[in-house]
Amino acid sequence: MKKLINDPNDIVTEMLDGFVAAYPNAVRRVPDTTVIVRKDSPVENKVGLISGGGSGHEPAHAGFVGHGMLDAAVAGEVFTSPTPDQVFEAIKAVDSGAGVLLVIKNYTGDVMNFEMAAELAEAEGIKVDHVVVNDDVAVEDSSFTTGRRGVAGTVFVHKIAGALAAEGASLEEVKAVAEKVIHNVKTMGMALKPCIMPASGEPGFELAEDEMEIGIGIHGEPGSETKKMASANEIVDELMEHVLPELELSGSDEVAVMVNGMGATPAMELYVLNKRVQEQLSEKGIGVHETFVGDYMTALEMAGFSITLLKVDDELKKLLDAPSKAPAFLK
Amino acid sequence: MKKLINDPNDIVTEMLDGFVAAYPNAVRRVPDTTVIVRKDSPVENKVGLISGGGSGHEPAHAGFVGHGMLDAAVAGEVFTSPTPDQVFEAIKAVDSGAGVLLVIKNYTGDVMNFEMAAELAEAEGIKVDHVVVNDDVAVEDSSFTTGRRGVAGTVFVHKIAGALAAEGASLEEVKAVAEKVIHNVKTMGMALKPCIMPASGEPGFELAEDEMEIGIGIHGEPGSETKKMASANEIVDELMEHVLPELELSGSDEVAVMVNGMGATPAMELYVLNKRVQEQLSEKGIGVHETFVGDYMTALEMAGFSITLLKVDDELKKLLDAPSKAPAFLK
Amino acid sequence: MNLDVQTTIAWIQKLNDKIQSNKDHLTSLDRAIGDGDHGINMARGFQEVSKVIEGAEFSSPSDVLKKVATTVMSKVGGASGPLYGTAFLKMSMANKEETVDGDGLAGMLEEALAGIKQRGKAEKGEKTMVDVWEPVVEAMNEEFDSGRLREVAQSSMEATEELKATKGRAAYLKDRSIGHLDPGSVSSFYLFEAMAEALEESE
Amino acid sequence: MNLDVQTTIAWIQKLNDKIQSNKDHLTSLDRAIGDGDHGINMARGFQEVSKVIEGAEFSSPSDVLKKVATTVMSKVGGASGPLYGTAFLKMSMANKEETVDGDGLAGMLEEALAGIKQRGKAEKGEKTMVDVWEPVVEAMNEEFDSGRLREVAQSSMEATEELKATKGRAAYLKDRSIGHLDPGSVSSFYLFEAMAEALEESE
Ligand SMILES: Nc1ncnc2c1ncn2[C@@H]1O[C@H](COP(=O)(O)OP(=O)(O)O)[C@@H](O)[C@H]1O
Ligand SMILES: Nc1ncnc2c1ncn2[C@@H]1O[C@H](COP(=O)(O)OP(=O)(O)O)[C@@H](O)[C@H]1O
Ligand SMILES: [Mg+2]
Ligand SMILES: [Mg+2]
Ligand SMILES: [Mg+2]
Ligand SMILES: [Mg+2]
Repeated sequence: MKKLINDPNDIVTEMLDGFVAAYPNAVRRVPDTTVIVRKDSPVENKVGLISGGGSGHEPAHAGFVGHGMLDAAVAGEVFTSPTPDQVFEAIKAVDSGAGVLLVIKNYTGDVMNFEMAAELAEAEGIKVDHVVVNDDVAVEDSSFTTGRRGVAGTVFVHKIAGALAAEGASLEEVKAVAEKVIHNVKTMGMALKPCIMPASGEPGFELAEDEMEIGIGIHGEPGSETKKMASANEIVDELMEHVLPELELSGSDEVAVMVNGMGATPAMELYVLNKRVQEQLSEKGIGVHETFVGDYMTALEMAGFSITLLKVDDELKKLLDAPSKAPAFLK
Repeated sequence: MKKLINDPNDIVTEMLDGFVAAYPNAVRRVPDTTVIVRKDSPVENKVGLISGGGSGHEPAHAGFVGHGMLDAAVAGEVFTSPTPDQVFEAIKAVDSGAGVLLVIKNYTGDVMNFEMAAELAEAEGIKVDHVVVNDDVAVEDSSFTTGRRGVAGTVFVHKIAGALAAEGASLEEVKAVAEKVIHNVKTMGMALKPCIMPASGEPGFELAEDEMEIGIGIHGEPGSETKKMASANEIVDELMEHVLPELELSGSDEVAVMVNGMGATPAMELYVLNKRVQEQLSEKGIGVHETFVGDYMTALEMAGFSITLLKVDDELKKLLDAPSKAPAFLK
Repeated sequence: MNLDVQTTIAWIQKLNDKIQSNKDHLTSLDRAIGDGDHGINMARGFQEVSKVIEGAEFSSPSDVLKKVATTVMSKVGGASGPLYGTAFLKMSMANKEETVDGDGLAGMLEEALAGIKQRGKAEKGEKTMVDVWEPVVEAMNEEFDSGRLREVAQSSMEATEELKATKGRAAYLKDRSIGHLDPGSVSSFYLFEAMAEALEESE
Repeated sequence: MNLDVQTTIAWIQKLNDKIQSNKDHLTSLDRAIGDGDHGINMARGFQEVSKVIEGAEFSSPSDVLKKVATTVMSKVGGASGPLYGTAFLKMSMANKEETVDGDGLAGMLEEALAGIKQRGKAEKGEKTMVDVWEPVVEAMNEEFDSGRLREVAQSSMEATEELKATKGRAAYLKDRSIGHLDPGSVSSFYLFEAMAEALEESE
């Protein structure tokens, strides 16, 4: 395992300190927690927006803290959802009385820990609600199972709910728009190379030099299928084949696109992939409102990418276009 | 070689098309060239600012094209400087009569090709000047040799010269401020893992699992030294030991910091590294005006990073803070 | 077969020992069908649990278990943190006596199982720790016996290998989850094995 | 030992053949002390050169060499593109006769070397193609002879192995550049070897 780290046990706390040290005028760390908040938290009369999850997804989630996006990000250990007490600290730090919305990615651990934090907060009289993001179409959508994972599409939830909260909307309104995004956002990803858990030094799966993993999540876990390596265009086509039908797009529809790198994918490759994504959309007559190419929701140093499509209407477009001061999503 | 590409021979042109497809309202490709320009080029009464070099450094250089930064970026083949005819096309596309400044990184090939382009342009009556960036302190600074390489510090040259050009300054003034940045910017980098040239499928150097390469450039070439792997803090300390003395900083000085990923370095590691960089600066009483953490000047999928320090005064701070619409350097 | 404060502490320390020495095993089980952190999570959390209860004063098993619960909840994280946290909290609430007898123990485990199922919304057969807890509770409700506790825990843990996951991270793998032990079921087996050992040694 | 249009074309086609079949060799030489693209650059450029001159009508060697120069300049890139481009351009400008004799050839090479040195600002001993061009020019100025051309080109190319680079990318390696052939010197050797072969075959 070759990583630019010190003791693997200190990686989360050092990462958080290094993040705050990079943007000391914009964010601060709540003392003795793994919580990053806007420096000016709590913001008067504004619904507080909180996200978080295990670490290893940088710039998620701390990179999305800032005016127009999140009020707080809670970091767990690497790929391990944060504990209720940490989430509770975040809730207390951002609550200004207007209520708090938790953006949870749909993993059993995240859902349980965030829900328990909400229970703690409610017991103290703080108004808390939550939404659960489940954009990963690699996973079967069934009410009998855990359901779909929350992956890169979560970034659009942060952006759009954050923009509405910045306008002074109520908790109910912010929750409603977050759910609208969740309903309209779909993602699928793949990996060329696994990532290595710092604490164990082991990769999440093994791939031969001519293999790739399709339908991966963002925690280094194996995907839904191991396949023979293919060209960039073939891979994009395969992912799009899964993502597109889920949105039931017709000719006049518009989407926002995210071509998200998994941590070790060079920008050059992301642009090559984006070329094909855009070709596919334009062939189908689907309009593109805006495209985001880069690392937004990663899995340590995994090589691979995901494609996210968000079907947008006038409301979502306006909120997506609104200003943001989050370091990893400047607008 | 596992890469998300199609035919290695098409990688540059597909990357450029994919880039333009991501930002179609901001940039365009000059037809039949490898030149990306601002969509509104040439900008009336503004000095044109051009950079470029081999491909494989994405988001450099096209990502820095936009209001407040570059007018054009010229892409060569992977790690191969672009030819004079391409640079000449860029000059013609951005010249509005106010003159054009070429930002060249100090490599024999880049210097020769850009100079030849300048000769072609001058023959057509276009006012062209150039600056040569040489911020890499890993290389000995001697007038008897090729001199120091231009690496990540070039991004600050783009930003600051671009901001002054946006204010309507003259070619002489823009050149002067670019040279001021060059005089005050120093960088050093290292690699954990080499990158693989798409055309040959071969890595630029081999490293054992417990080795690292210190003093690397941005073309996958071997560094100045192969060493035993060390901790993030030790590595930062070693690079800072080379960079700091070059700037002759004293207690009241301020710097801008760039912790630049080489393409496959996860943001988590960059933040961990930044923590130590900032500790070192604060121990020495050096003020930090602003910090940039991310992939700015990469070497394909090389794992590693560089530290850049720019000594700033009031003029440089103001220009660094000025707005930029370049997709990879939004301000 | 009674649980007092000292036996409770012995149980939890034995559990911690098993977790620490099987940390890599639990992690590699989780790597096969999850995200490869179960051993790391449990080891981090129970390390802290062990430190916190060592030398502290407790008035009842309930008292110990409450401390275990809050520590697990704030140190383990992931899915297993809230689940084990809830299980210990429910046990601590189920019986506040100074010495808990066999019937009391069965009642505590039953409450813990109910808490796990409520929190995780999993039923038996979904390849989660419920597949160990439910058979254990059923057997102990008939008659609490440490030998049988160990036996049932082990056989039901082993039986998770053939199940297909529909809850937890392993569910994403669908059929690929078959043929691997469920990591949370293995750590639950350690919990019951440690309990059996502590009870037997206290006799 | 005269150069006419047909011999010039043969020279360039032979050079292209050598570059194509030694593409990987040149690239791996450049990988050791540069950035691993010299063979790729030269192969891409001369592939195009070969296509462009094939079947085209030329009135003089100068005419052919001018076409080679502009194609190399716009297709090779890197450091070698402008250097070889300049070399061919200077040769084309040095002598416009329909048939160039030995003295004329020596004069052409001398002009080319001057162009390379002016463009690249390297002197002999800095581990660049100048270390092949300069001895070749010196020898051919005494007397132009294809056998000697090949010999001097080869021995001076081989001698670059022991040099320490102070120009070009290899300079960044300092002492680590010693012990490797200079890639541009090897491609220059192919250029002279191809020239010698073409001249010999035309006799
Ligand atoms: N919904 C659930 N109900 C009961 N147990 C569950 C549930 N989801 C997961 N588990 C248990 O948790 C274990 C995984 O724990 P761990 O790896 O620590 O957390 P995570 O899955 O968040 O990485 C699984 O092996 C399983 O036994
Ligand atoms: N300043 C110079 N003068 C003469 N030749 C040079 C100079 N710099 C580099 N070269 C030659 O160019 C060769 C490298 O060419 P190439 O690899 O194609 O370009 P780059 O170095 O830009 O990647 C070197 O081996 C050397 O012979
Ligand atoms: Mg986990
Ligand atoms: Mg090159
Ligand atoms: Mg796990
Ligand atoms: Mg080269």
